[in-house]
Amino acid sequence: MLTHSFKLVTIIAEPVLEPRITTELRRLGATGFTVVEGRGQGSRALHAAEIPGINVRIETIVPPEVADRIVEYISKQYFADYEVIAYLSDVQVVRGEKYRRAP
Amino acid sequence: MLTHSFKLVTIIAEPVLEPRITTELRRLGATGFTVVEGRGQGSRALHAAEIPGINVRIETIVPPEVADRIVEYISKQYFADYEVIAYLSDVQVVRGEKYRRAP
Amino acid sequence: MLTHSFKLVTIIAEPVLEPRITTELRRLGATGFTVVEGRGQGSRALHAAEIPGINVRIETIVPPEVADRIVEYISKQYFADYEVIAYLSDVQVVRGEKYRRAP
Amino acid sequence: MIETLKANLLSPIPLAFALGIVTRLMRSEFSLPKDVYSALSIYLLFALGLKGGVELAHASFDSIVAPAGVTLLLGCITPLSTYAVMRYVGRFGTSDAAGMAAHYGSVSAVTFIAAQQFMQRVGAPAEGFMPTLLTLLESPGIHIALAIGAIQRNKQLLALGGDKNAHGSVREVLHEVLTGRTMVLLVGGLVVGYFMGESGWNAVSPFFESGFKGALMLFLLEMGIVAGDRLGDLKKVGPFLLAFGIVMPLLHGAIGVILGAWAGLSPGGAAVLGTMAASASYIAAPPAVRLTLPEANPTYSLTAALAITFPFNILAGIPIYYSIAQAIAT
Amino acid sequence: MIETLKANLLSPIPLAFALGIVTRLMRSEFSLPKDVYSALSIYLLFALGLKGGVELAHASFDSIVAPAGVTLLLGCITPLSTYAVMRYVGRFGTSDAAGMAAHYGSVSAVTFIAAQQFMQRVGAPAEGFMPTLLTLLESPGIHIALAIGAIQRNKQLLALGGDKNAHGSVREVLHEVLTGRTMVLLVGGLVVGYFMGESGWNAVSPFFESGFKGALMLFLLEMGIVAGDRLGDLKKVGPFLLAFGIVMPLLHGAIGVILGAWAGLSPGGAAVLGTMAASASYIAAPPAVRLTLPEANPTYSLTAALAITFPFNILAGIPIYYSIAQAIAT
Amino acid sequence: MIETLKANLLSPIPLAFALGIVTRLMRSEFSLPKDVYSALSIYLLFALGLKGGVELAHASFDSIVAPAGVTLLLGCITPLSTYAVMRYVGRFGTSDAAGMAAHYGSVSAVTFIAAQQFMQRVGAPAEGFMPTLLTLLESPGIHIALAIGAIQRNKQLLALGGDKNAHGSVREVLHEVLTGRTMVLLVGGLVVGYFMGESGWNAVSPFFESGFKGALMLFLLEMGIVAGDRLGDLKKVGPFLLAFGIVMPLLHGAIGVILGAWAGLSPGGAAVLGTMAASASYIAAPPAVRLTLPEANPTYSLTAALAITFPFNILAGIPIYYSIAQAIAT
Ligand SMILES: Nc1ncnc2c1ncn2[C@@H]1O[C@H](COP(=O)(O)O)[C@@H](O)[C@H]1O
Ligand SMILES: Nc1ncnc2c1ncn2[C@@H]1O[C@H](COP(=O)(O)O)[C@@H](O)[C@H]1O
Ligand SMILES: Nc1ncnc2c1ncn2[C@@H]1O[C@H](COP(=O)(O)O)[C@@H](O)[C@H]1O
Ligand code: NA
Ligand code: NA
Ligand code: NA
Repeated sequence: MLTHSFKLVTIIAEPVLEPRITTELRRLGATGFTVVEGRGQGSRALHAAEIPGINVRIETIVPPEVADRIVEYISKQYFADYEVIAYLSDVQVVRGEKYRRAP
Repeated sequence: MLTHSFKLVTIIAEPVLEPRITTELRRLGATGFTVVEGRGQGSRALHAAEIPGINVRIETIVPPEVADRIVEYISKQYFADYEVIAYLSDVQVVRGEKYRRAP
Repeated sequence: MLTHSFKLVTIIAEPVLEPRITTELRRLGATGFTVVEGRGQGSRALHAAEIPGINVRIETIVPPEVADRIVEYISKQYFADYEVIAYLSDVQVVRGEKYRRAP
Repeated sequence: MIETLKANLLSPIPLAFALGIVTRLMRSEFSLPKDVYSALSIYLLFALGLKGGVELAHASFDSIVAPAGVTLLLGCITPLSTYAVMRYVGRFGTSDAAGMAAHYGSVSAVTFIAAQQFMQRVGAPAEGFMPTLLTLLESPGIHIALAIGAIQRNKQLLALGGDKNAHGSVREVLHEVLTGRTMVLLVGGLVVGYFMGESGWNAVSPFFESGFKGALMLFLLEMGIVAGDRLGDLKKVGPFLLAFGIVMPLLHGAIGVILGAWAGLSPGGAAVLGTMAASASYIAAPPAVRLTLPEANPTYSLTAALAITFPFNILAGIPIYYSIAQAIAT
Repeated sequence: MIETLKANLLSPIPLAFALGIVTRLMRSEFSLPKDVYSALSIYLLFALGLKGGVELAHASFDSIVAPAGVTLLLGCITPLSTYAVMRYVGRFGTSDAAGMAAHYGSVSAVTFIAAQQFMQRVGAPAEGFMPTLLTLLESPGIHIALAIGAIQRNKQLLALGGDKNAHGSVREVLHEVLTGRTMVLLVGGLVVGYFMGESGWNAVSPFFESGFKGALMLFLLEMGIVAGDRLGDLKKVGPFLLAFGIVMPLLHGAIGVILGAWAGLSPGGAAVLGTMAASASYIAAPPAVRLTLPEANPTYSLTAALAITFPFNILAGIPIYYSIAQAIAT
Repeated sequence: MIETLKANLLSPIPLAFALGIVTRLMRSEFSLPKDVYSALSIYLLFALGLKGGVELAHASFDSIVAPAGVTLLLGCITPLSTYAVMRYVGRFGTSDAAGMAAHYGSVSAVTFIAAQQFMQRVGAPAEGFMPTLLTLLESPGIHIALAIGAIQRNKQLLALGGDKNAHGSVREVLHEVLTGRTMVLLVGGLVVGYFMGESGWNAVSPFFESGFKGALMLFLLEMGIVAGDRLGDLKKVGPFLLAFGIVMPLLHGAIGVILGAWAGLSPGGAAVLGTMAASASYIAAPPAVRLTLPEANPTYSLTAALAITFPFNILAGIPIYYSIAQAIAT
């Protein structure tokens, strides 16, 4: 089946940031996102959740240029003060138009 | 370590579809699947779950030709009426035979 | 944005193995991990959880050589007796140093 | 009647429900965790079933036959009237009309419980076998509505040369309704209650009876939040559905009360039966419709059932049906 | 005895359990959410511990010594007899035999609670210090069984030149059993109950005592579902394990009752001790076995413990052990 | 006072809390599932609100004015004194000082409830309108602390030419505090309780009142576990914060008791008000601080609030504040 190449951006973050990040994703050009709850450990374990170690895993499929923008935004905005990681991978989707916002 | 290339198909769907989709995955040639619960937003927000926005994230590792069949099936069967997305990515696994059904 | 290539190792395992595997990940060189709860089916359905079919999905971003070590360890240690699968994929991250342990 | 309405509004259940709605209007993100919501509904349904089963053991077969008959009749009337009104007055498509019929042809267990509590409070408790009637009314409406929908769709599909098995078989979906949470707990509770009798009930009633009203209150807080979540959709559905969501329950409620009284139910019992007929399902019907009639827009049926009819019944409908029942009785 | 059996079957706990099984036989997908199941088990165990602690404060040291002694003895006998029967009668491998021994050498707290409730209902309440005995019986059987398994496996591995530390150290796993939910809540509850005494208990008993039987009923509904889930595995395990799952508890139950009576327990107390011995763990033992003896097939032990022995004890075993206790007493 | 302290330690709440801590010290992984923890806190807060609302209906406006006034005053004093001590005695940075001020300027509802229960037990119940005061004390401290933090940070950022809107607007975050779980359930419960009155309360009190103490006990078991989880951080925070976590509540507690007595509260009421002032928020404050002052290290504030001040108040603080109130009264 004909498929289109997009980027999958995965962001793992403290739960307090979820509303803020998902709102920003839309603004930066994402057409949707999926959030799953998880727990984790990384380099620090600071965060002020009732239960430490709980975090959210947000993923969004976007065109490469939007992926760049998201990663840049996340790094600038959150990497310094929060427990957040973000990574990119390549995915193929069927309905390319679904993940691309009309400019 | 010697690894084999397979496709990871990820399907995000309304919870009512879970039993139907997982049954179909088997029929289409998948040897297993993993389901995680999540929430999300996309282009529409219709679904009739008790709690709107809740969906399931189903992933299955399959040979490329099975991946194609799954994506085709999902698009034909569900894209029109349901909140469903599906995407493919490349993964390497150790035990190739585990993800390939005897024909 | 400048990104670095790393491996994402995803391990899906019976819940009893979670503490053991995450401890081992650190020892093998991972700097962190994220765990999400899920359910699934594969070739066998043995495990002795209170609720069968429940499993954990552990993911860790690591340099390729660490990924190899992890996959090798998991296969040797668990593939024979437990319901466990592991797969690798390619991801790009911003802060390369974050996922590499000082030797 | 104004008196009864006002007294109802100041009682725990409507107040908790209103608090839930207000919570959402204030854009609070608070809600009960999903599993707590499930736990409360499991508790309420099982308690209802058990109690109903214990009381069923005391009821004579004769006293139930006529009420059961009219209940089944209501299970046929309500989906048909809903379908007709949607299709020919509202000019909706077949699927949307059938989808709505499944919701209004079935019943909301929480509305039923609220009605029972109301009758107790005003000193006109309904018959002990009412939970049995509830189980009779749960599924026929869904059966009938989905059958209408399937027939109409197949007609169209065949005309277009389409594949008639593309969607969930009605059979498979009805199995899900009949073995879903509500039916397992209600019917299961009835059977268990019937067999364990008074002595069994006395052992467990401190759990299932004393806590009932408080748990119901907490549940209605959450229902208010859930309904409040859907309030934003009111704009999307247009004036017809707004009116529909109030007129339809009044109509079905009146029919239910009349048939109930005619079948020999006490005023409280007739009012509870009317409430059942007036209520719309938002638990069993939505997934069933989603799987069999996916073209039906769930925003229509869920908004009508959950954001209009449910609040209307809790806040005003129940006292109204009771007034009708009183009027008939005198 | 037939009378007692029948009366038992029509009491809330067995009825709820049966409903859970039937639910699964009807292919319903209903089950209690995982957290609700946890909540109920936490509540039941803590309530049990607290009450036991309060009553322990009244018990004389002398009255407990002999029962505690026989309880520990049972903790040694039951895993050994299970291992022997599995290995030499059933001809299972070392790991499977040791795995089963861990299950049958430990105890099922829910079965214990059901037995206590049964004795209350028939007017022969067990001694107040029984929960203390329960904590004594939880872990020795698991210790012994895992030790047998580890010794046997190491023998084999050493013969093959293998790595003896490949799997979870027995020590680490036993730490998990001793600090797991059951032990924390039971032992913790006993200590807290002991110190807070009657006045503390009076404050919290409306929560921990009044609701107990109802919560237990809901919990057994879920246990029925869990057991029902495993029924499909009955075909996989063969006739030996089917018989094993009934004969073994009868044997252990009888030994337990006899030792209990000999140690001076009342008929109700002896029957509860017998039930403990007869019951098989399906909470603490499975993960412990999974981690230390991964070659053991969990289908065998879980099916026997959960799908055969547990239902057998709830539905028939408890009244049988009580009949034995009565027979001995007279 | 030693007597009161000892009696407190042997009552259900401190015992359950201590059990939770011990559980963690034994490296057990047991804890209540997240949703059960939420369910208990929802239940406790809503019950508190409802009861408070019912009693508010009986209170004269005059009797509340002075206590409400001093409560608001405490809401201003406590964040300022905390900030000053952190900044000028402890030499912490602006953000860390402001973050801590938000925690100690707000209030811990569970500590409040524990204080209320203590006063009941010793026969000096607090005034019925105390829950109203609790809602008054929840947010002003957070407002003030975040404002200090924002002002100080903006000063620094402007000096550096930075972007002053980089972080969550204080406004947005305060909306979250005001519409968060605690406020919805407490304020909502007060309003609902006020309107439903005695008759409504009688219907639901078997659920909300009888179970209260037991549910509180279970909740404190979990709070002990949560606090125990943070014990490891005690080493990270240094001796200053260890002392701070005990001296600060003693100071605020004494001020609260004095102001309460001065405003005409009974000894029990003054002690509860003192406890409120002495307590530190660990529910509402942490996310608010995290979003607006992300540079503040949450380990400092959470360790102080949860691992030092909370246990101190539960185990020793409450009886101490009560002794002060008694001393003033005589
Ligand atoms: N661009 C996207 N990236 C990630 N997940 C998405 C995206 N679009 C949609 N989804 C997920 O797919 C579900 C259905 O999307 P839709 O059909 O667009 O409403 C949403 O609830 C999201 O969980
Ligand atoms: N082909 C597959 N794709 C995705 N997940 C799988 C697949 N096979 C197995 N799994 C997951 O791995 C777990 C263990 O598989 P198994 O060892 O085959 O029983 C299952 O419960 C699934 O969650
Ligand atoms: N190497 C990694 N692989 C996968 N997830 C990670 C990794 N490092 C950190 N994380 C996740 O990101 C969260 C924040 O990490 P950190 O900022 O390093 O504390 C952790 O709680 C983990 O869930
Ligand atoms: Na209806
Ligand atoms: Na045993
Ligand atoms: Na304070």
